[in-house]
Amino acid sequence: MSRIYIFFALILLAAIAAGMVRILRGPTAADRMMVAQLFGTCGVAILLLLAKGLDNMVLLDIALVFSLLAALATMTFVRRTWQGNDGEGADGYPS
Amino acid sequence: MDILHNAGMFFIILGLPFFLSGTVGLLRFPDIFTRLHALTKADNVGLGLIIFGLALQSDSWLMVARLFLIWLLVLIASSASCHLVARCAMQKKIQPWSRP
Amino acid sequence: MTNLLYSLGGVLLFTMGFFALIACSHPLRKILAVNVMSTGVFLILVASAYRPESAGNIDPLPHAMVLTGIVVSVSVTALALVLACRVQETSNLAFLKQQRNGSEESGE
Amino acid sequence: MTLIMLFDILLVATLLWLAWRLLATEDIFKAVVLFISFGLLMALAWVRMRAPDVALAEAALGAGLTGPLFLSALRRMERIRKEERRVDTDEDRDDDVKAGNKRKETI
Repeated sequence: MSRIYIFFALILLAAIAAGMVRILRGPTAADRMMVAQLFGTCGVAILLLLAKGLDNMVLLDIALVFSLLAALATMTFVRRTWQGNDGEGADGYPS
Repeated sequence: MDILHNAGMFFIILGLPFFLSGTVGLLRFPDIFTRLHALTKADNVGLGLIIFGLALQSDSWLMVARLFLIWLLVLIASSASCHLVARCAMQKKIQPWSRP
Repeated sequence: MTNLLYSLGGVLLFTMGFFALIACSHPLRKILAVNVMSTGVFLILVASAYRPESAGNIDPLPHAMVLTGIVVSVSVTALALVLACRVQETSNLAFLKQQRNGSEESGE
Repeated sequence: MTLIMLFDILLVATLLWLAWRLLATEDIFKAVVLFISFGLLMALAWVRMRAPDVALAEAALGAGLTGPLFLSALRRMERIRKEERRVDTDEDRDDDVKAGNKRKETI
């Protein structure tokens, strides 16, 4: 019965792998950064399903850390990289 | 017990299309605000459904509390970062997409 | 089998990082390449300790080493980033001075 | 058995593709974002290797700390390069170089 959880985790991993195309294609810098946020949410879901499927409840703590730190990266990006770069390059490219 | 297990499985299966539609929206939508909308809302609803299903299947109340704590943290974090990105995009005068 | 798969992944990661360390010129890219290399080494170490669920407990020594290695690699990365910024700043000034001297000479 | 094998193969393939793209793209910011994603996926790989302690450290340090460090360093280097460009296009070049020297001394 635990195989079905691993199957769901596999589907979510495929969703992550498909979402990575946006990093390569995204026109602005924020589009690329949003994929990291998608990784955070999908990674939490994968970890929860694996915790059920592999019967290892330590993974819930890793999910907690995941959810915190993916948002931290996005916030650092907005505050330090994207905002207030002297108004040059409205698309946010670090050109 | 069996009914709870089946109901939990139903909610988990219900949650998966939200994740898939979030990814499809991220890939297909035309500008940054719509992509942000697809990503944040759809994924959080999907995660909530999966967590609800797993909580129905778990055997102790401590586990349920931990699961909902994770969901609360993800909700706070993703709404805060979504708001930051959208506000910064507005300040940078990125035009929202409109039907041509 | 899982063992072998992840070890192969680690070897390929190390190779890619090493190639990029030699081939690329941007300092940030070099630091990224060193990080990828260290991740490959960690992957090989942990994969060498892996055993399937039925075979009992895992040898914890490689895990402890990898844990220490991750912390050390993060601090080394921070130091390298500061040094890269400093190098660019200094070389920038040197470039400007040289350019100024060059333009004065050509002006004369 | 085969299903978890498929999971492993997809995970390793994604990791390798991510590493290749992050070492081969032109844009350095894109490489940093790919590196953050790489760290998050690496935590999943540690989970699969039955090393949850390493996964915790990787998620906290590898993805959560290294990514912001790279972003800050990237911005600092961009600012330095922008100063160079501004000085480059300026007519009175001597003042800026003097200011740069003074800043170097204060550091």
